[in-house]
Amino acid sequence: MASPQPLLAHHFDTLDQQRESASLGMWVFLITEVMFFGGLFIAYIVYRTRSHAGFVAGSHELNVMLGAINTVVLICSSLTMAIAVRASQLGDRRTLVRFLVLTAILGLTFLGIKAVEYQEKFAHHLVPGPHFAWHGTTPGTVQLFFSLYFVMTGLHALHMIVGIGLIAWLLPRSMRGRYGPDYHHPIECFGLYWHFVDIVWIFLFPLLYLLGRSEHV
Amino acid sequence: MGNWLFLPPQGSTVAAEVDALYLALVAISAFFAVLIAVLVIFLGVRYRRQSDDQVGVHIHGSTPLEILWSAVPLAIMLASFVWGAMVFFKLSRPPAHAVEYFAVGKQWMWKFQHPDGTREINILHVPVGQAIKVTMTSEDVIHDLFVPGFRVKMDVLPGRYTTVWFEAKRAGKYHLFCAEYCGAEHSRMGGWIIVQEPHDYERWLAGERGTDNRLAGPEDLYKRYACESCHRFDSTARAPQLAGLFGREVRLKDGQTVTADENYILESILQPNEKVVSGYQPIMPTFQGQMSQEEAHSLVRYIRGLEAGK
Amino acid sequence: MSTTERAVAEPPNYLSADYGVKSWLLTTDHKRIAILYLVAVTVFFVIGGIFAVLIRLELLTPQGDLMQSDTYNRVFTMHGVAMIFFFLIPSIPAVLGNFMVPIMVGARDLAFPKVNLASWYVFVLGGAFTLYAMIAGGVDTGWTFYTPFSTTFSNTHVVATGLGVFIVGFASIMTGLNFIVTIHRMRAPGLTWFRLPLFLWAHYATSLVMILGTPVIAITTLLLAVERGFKIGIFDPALGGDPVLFQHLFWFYSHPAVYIMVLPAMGVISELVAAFSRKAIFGYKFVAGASVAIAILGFLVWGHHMFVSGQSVYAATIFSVLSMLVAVPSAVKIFNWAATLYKGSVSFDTPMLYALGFIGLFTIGGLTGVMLATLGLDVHVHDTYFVVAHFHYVMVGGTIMGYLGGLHYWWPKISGRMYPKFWSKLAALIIFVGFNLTFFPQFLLGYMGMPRRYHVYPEEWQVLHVLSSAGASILGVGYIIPVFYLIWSMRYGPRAGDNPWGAAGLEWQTSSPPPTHNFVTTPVVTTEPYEYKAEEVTVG
Amino acid sequence: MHVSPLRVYLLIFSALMVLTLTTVLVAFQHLGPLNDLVALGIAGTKMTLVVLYFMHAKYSTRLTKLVLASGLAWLLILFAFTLSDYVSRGWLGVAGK
Repeated sequence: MASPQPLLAHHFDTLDQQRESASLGMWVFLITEVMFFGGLFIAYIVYRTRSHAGFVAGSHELNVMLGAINTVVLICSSLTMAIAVRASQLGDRRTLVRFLVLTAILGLTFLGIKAVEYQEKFAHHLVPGPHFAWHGTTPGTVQLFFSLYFVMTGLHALHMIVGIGLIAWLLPRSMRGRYGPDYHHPIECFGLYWHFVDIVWIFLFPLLYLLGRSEHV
Repeated sequence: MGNWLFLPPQGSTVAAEVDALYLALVAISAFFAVLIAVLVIFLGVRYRRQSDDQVGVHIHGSTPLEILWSAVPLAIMLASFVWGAMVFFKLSRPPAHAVEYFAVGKQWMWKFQHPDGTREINILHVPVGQAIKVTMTSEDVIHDLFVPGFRVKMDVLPGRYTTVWFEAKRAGKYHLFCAEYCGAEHSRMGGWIIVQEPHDYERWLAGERGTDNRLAGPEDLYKRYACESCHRFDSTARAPQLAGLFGREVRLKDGQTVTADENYILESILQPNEKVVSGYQPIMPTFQGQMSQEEAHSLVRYIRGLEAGK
Repeated sequence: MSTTERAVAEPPNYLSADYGVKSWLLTTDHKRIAILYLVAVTVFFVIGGIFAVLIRLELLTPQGDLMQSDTYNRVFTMHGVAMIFFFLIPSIPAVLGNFMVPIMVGARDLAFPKVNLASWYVFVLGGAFTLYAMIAGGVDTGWTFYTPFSTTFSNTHVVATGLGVFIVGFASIMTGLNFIVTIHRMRAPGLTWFRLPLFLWAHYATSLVMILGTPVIAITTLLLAVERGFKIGIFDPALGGDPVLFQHLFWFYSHPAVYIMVLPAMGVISELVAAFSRKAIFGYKFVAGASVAIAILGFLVWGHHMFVSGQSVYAATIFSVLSMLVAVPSAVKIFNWAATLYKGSVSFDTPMLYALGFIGLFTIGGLTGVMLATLGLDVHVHDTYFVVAHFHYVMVGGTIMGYLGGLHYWWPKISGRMYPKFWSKLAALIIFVGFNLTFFPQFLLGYMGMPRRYHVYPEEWQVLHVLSSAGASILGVGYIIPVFYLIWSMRYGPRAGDNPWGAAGLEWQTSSPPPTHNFVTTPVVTTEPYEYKAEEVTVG
Repeated sequence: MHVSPLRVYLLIFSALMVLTLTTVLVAFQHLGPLNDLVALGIAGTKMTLVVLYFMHAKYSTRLTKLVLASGLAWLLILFAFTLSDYVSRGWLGVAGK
């Protein structure tokens, strides 16, 4: 099914050049994302070393079970995404569509669980700002912990939402069979992005939920 | 305008050394700048184009030359680094016998406090020939105590102590500026350091003693804020022993160990439950906002002075 | 070929290929996007320039006569923000880089043309945020936005400006990404890495810094906006936050950013010195390597902005010694440019005047930078006018001289027209004189203790301030003259041939102005860059 | 372009699951400072698996590997130099130096 649009853009000479350029461009973009989240991670590490007590107390408020489930959900979505990319490489339209949808569903599940967690924090007055209430010791640094918690997980969730939006953009094209062995780099690049967002959570989960879990408050 | 070298007055013992470093680097920089300028102008004129289609000789380069003008600048710069680092550590470490004054930066004024409690705003009288260490903190934004005449400068941070020291070498009035942008009246947040002969300073201090703008003594503060109700000096105390605390390693409840320096003691007064000592409960109330910076610092100096086993 | 045959055979060039607003606002042609950027950055240069004039007028008198303190604080902040984020960082890469990189690489366009157009719209959007903040009342935090003043104590439009800087950062990332992929994947046949013109090496190094540094300023301005918007304390000391952490995150980007500003100018100077000496650059590989070395080492030195900020003395010592290291590649470049003149065929055309001006002024800027990196000296001169003079020597004496030199060098290629020799050389001279009169006195003021961002100062310094303000008016005149004769040249300037300077380089082997796809047939590169042979030189 | 067999993906997937389970269980054991190292070590291993096999870094060009490595290297530069300040504060024994 030849798609109306030519596969090769006018300024490229070969399909390989086009795909390699797209792939290199995506990896370089992911480096900017690594440095973007890197700024947050160094803030978290620095503050954790300075205010150990507050951060341990704050992290004990988080629900490890929901965090672990979310990690599993995201790793599953990485699997389904990898299978989707493989399908696009082989031009297997049905599998590509099915596993893109599966990835989106898993992404939505993750966001659902995240919403539950946020609602819990809201109920316990743990959202930083005027309504923040903490009766234990070190209210200052506990609020700092939750500020970083919300910025880091919020930014991650935003990247998930953008990812699901991109799946919605890729889905109709996949259904029309646009992607095959010659032209599939949009799916491949989106796969790189999705795996990156999963990797960010792979680090967020231990940093926020697990560190200091064995210490009693 | 100072002498023809546009140097500010050399008011402190360190000023001459900083100026020597400055003038040495100015000389080296001037040499290289003139060298490059002369080189470029001479070569440009000497090899100016003779005819429209004239082309330059094809020269690739020369590795020895490259090594030369990498190694020589690096050597010079490392030398200036070493000399600069020596001056820097001298500027950073106050001598042991330095007398401690206290300064508070507050949006757009400087509040000074002499060792005996006398207080001044925007003006600081100091005796000549005496090493003076100023411990500083801010009540709002970042400020910076800058005395060009003494070649010293240090940021003043909210929630933390920072230190600057100098030893005035010549009596006189020296400009005081705030060197970290701090808002509307940043340009006017300054004043004078007035350096006097020791006997004039003592006479000025005595004159000031009559007025009531003296801070209550540290012992009164220790009682007024009921520190002694928990930090008693006998063994039944429900709070850590303060005598001999300064400089000691302290084991915290979460296993970390910290050295009890001035910032640790200040933090333990203002936000006590940040670093709870192991074996104790986080029951100490916070004094953030209840006591002024001057009172907090007076208590910190008092605790620092408590000998072990008092 | 006589002109008539040429007119018939020549395909329509990128300017005449299409007309109308849509052809400009929806173009994906890197050359047209370069022109769009030229207009946008010039607008912000004028804005930043107006604020500069206000600052110099205010400082004529020791008392704050012309304006209130908080007005002055907004004026110097907006001068900084407009100049740095909206002129110095984008000017050479987005205008000259966008136009020349694909041509020098021998490609038809950048790797991602749509991303390139998107970067212009993102730049304009970021500019709109910042302009809104300026019009609605300005921001008074200084271009450094230090906390806790910017988060808690300032009641000006900090969030709007912060978001403006956040957004314009992405334009920088997009341009950097485009250049890296284009230089890696779209080189013409035979164009190996060591046959690349040094302009491309410089832009490759700059793109590395754009990609690795800009995201950190993005997260920093985002945290600033979040802390200020939701009233939560991330850098608030009362809650256990640390204002010095903000400075670490800010300078992690903002020092490499000065290399984003100066490296492209160095690339331009390498081209100018080679072209106007008609000689290969001396030590090509060392100059190319120096660009990449600056980009990498530039990330290890940011702490030299914080020697007196409460940072530990040991960290300061590490940053100081590494700052000495980062100065070596710059020295290598200066010496190589000077050595290139030896046995060359040097012609003092206007671009060459800017190049020689750059070499002289950047040397002074670089050397005073080494002085500032010397620990013992920085304690006294930190946050004084010595620093102001240093970075203006590097930014105005360096980057802007490089930008004007590049603009005058490639103007015939961009517009197909030549500008008047006399007026352009006069303007270059006026700029050089006005610049030195403006900023050299500030070194002296700085060492005497004149603090940065002060508009009330002791009377004894007024003479130097008056000299500086006088210099600024000359510099202002110098900058206005090119605007006239360049615009004039677009209609009335004599037609410039394909190679008016008789220079080597792929851009001079296509027509002026070039066709939409840059080359009639994709060029094949067989020689070293800057290969000048007597018989091959074709002038006009 | 490298197409991995499904078997590889399922193998890596199960490894990631095991590592996730491990890191959660280990977090509740009293290992003192070792806890943090183990948690970050496991996270690093999981990242490496995802990057190499799911993102095909293992089969990609040397340039892609270089880009990936430089990203991690710059992250370490940001971490190392910033922490060098916080770790060495107070060593001089003078407040604020």
